[in-house]
Amino acid sequence: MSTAAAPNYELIQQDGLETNLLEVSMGPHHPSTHGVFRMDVKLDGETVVDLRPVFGYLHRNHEKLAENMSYLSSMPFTDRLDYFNSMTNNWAYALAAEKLIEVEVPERAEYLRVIMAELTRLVNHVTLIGFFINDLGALGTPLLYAFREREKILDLFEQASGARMMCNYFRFGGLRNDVPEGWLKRAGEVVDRFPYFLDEYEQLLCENEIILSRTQGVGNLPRELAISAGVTGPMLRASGVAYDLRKVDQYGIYDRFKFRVPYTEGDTGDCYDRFMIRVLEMRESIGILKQALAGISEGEIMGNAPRVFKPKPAESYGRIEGPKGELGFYLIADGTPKPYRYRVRPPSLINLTVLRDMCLGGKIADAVIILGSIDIVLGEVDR
Amino acid sequence: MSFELLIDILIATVPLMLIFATVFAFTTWLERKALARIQNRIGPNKVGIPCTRIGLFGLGQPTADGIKMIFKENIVPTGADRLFHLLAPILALIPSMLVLCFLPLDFPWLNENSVKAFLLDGAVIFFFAITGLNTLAVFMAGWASRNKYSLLGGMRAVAQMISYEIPLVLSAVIVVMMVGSLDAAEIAGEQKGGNWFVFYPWGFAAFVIFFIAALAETNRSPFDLPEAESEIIAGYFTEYSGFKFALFFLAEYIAMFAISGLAVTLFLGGGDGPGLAVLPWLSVIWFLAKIFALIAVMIWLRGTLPRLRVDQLMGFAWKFMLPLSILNIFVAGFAWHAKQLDSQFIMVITWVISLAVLYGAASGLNQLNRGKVRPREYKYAE
Amino acid sequence: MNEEISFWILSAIAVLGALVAVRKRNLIHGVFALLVFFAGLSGLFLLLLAEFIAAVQVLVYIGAVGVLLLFAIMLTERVAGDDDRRMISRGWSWGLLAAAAVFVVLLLRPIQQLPSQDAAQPIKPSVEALGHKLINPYVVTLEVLALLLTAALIGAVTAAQGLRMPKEEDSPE
Amino acid sequence: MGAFTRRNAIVVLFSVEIMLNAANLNFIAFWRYSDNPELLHGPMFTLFAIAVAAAEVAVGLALVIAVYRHFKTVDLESINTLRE
Repeated sequence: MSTAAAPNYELIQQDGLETNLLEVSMGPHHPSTHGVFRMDVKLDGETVVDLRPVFGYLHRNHEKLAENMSYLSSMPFTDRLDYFNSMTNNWAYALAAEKLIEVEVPERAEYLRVIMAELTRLVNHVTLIGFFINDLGALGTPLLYAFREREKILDLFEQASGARMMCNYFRFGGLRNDVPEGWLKRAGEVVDRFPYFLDEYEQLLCENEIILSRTQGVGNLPRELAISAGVTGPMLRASGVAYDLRKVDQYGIYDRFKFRVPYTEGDTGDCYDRFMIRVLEMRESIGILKQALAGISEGEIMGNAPRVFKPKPAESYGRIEGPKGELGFYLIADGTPKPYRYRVRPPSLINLTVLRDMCLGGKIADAVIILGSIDIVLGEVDR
Repeated sequence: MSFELLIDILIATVPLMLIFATVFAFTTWLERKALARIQNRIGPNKVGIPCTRIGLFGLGQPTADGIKMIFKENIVPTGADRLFHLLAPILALIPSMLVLCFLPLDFPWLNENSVKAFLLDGAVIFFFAITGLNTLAVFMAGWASRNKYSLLGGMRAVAQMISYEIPLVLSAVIVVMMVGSLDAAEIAGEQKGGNWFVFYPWGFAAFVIFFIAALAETNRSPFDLPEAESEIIAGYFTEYSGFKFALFFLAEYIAMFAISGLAVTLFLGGGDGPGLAVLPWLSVIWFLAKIFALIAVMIWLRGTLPRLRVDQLMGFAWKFMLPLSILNIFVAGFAWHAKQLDSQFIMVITWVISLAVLYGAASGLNQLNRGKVRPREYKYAE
Repeated sequence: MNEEISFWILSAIAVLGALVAVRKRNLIHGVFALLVFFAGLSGLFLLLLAEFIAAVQVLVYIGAVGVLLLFAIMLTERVAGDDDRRMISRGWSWGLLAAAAVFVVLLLRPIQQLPSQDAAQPIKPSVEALGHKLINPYVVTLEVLALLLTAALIGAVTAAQGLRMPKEEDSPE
Repeated sequence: MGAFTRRNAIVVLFSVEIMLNAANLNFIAFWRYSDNPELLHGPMFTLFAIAVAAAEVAVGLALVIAVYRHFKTVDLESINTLRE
């Protein structure tokens, strides 16, 4: 695999007691592999000496399908990539397509896009933290608390787009429809309420002795390895690189908002960092949401996009800072209404590549929480 | 065997079994309800009286579960050891049931002359001896299932139970030392009138150690590693279904009762409580109420705490609990000698010294074991 | 009468357990049979009113020795047990002979003067008396025993670990 | 009998345990039917025997494991060398 400073664990004959290795196939029907993912683990007692991720159980031929239908038809299919974050998936695809044609996105649509994307980030991080603590063995209590908050945001999505999870809300050049009356006020209420929930969460979880000792020093991802493996998103920031596409690309109207990018100082990059970075990011997202909800004005929500989307031969790559990392869509247009090539850069898959390096030498319980802290969604890994 | 003796034995044991089986069903309901409350849910609320719409707060749920369990298909994996696969749940249930007999429950229907379930001189040591058999049942289940998760769970369980048995026994030794008897009834009798051992510094420390070790012995959260569902599916009973699974479930809850009962006997005064002078049979009620209080704490912990890792679990047992309980024995011995002097002033001094020593040792050991684990600061990039 | 029935049942359990333990090819089954033997014996102790010994028997043999044996088997054999074709060693006839000889020599005298069952004196079993004995006349033995156990513990750990060669390349990181 | 006839070291250990237990049973039985059981000689001796047996099992199993690591077998007849 990578040549960087991967923690290399060779089977050491510890104190002479040599035992047979136990090969366990964790998954695809394992309670905590977050879908149909499989880890072929070799165990020395409880210690992981080898790990092979196996995926593809959820392969749905997404990319090839998209190459055989018109550009807009695959918009609903992007919802199913990372089914927690359909809004950001939509946005990344819309960005890529909008680069193929000349189109102006109206300001109100841009604001709504930011609001939707940041709400999605909240949904994703909240769910992830719930599942993560669940993997630590907390019997669903944090998960259900997280779901309580998530429901409120999903209600907002439903009111805006008609669907809770598969929103299909974005269009090339704008949005499908405007939000209903009073939606912004309700969104404001949800956003105002959210910090209290985060306070509760931080108070209960972030200084819990067991969580600290279970997550600190577990699944270290050194900065060099993270960069060379192409890890992005909160995971990269937890490894000590302050890299955020919202700052780097400033796509949409992110240049108008004031927000900070939390990152870990130093080179630890363990599960606790990945967990905490997400908690801190949620606070920043709330700041963005407040600014966006204050700054939004009335206006059009659909730009001057052509009725028939038939771009000239060109290629484009649209990427956004998804909740899980850099989500990119690469399109090659050949003058027909269908893309010649359609490719997704899924953050889950790229982040998953370092799983083995992080797990080796740890315990089997660590492997589970490391997988949880990577934050994968199998719909996106397998496509 | 004389007929009356047989009747006596039946009178002594059958209600015990029936009470605890009923109470077990109620506890599963209680646990589900309590966990649901903790988790913002409602919990079971549909099953009540059949053929009506009366829900009774889901009190019929345990019965329905039981019926489902009995009629479920019994699946034995290919390659499993059929005999041991069958024997393991039975072996798990027998010791848990058996140790209930050692609890000093004064049932009102048992008068002085009739047989108590078991009146052994060494009830406490028998209790520990027989609880230890659980380990074997767990190992048997893990090994016989021919499943790697089961084997891992079984091995975890054996290591954990053996490690935590030591602080468990050592903290019970303190009470035995203070009373000078292994007889459960005598230990409970010593604490009559609110003189519970948990109100002494050494008793409190021993009670806390005992309770934590009891959690580990009964595989309750946060020590539920042998059945950690997010890591090894369900541990040693991964391959169990239907009635055998129900037996394991029953055994686990009965073990919870038994060990809580012992904790009540040793530290919480047994059946002691207000109103005993008027109504002597209240002691059974008090005893059960105290058991339920301890079980409620167990449920509460299960709803709140995440799980430890294997090495941390072992480290906690050997590096924290064991030294502390040994130190506690010394403290208790010191207190015992001070008590012989029969002086108010010395008693106060003893209290202060014991509290200081125990608190200092606990926090010192905590600092030692904690390592570099603490909350961190994060930076922000503009 | 009761006692006699119990005695025969428990003896049967113990003897069967011992036989199965020695004969069984599958070692794990063997260990559990051995534990059945220990349990039967513990019942016999109870019958003889030596209840503390019965408790210790369960605690030490079933609780500790059994688990220790299981662990040793898990560490040495494959889970299925030994595939040893020829499970009886060559010296079995000598073994039988020796066992018979020891049996005869040791038991010939006592059997002749075995007391009748009525000779059993009514005693009240008491752990307290045992404890006093343990501290008063037998305290030196107790201390020596503690020393022995400590030594055995250290010895066992050392033997199981083997000699640790300090190798440079072995140290992780 | 197993001590003499079986080749598996662990089974031999079983057999030794069985013999020790038989002796314990005799101690208790003879104590029970002796003339003055209050002296508690039988239980005391049994208690010490059990403790010593526990130590013996621990050491024995440690040796079995050590031997197994060295020879890769617990067959006693193939372990017929004191040094290599």
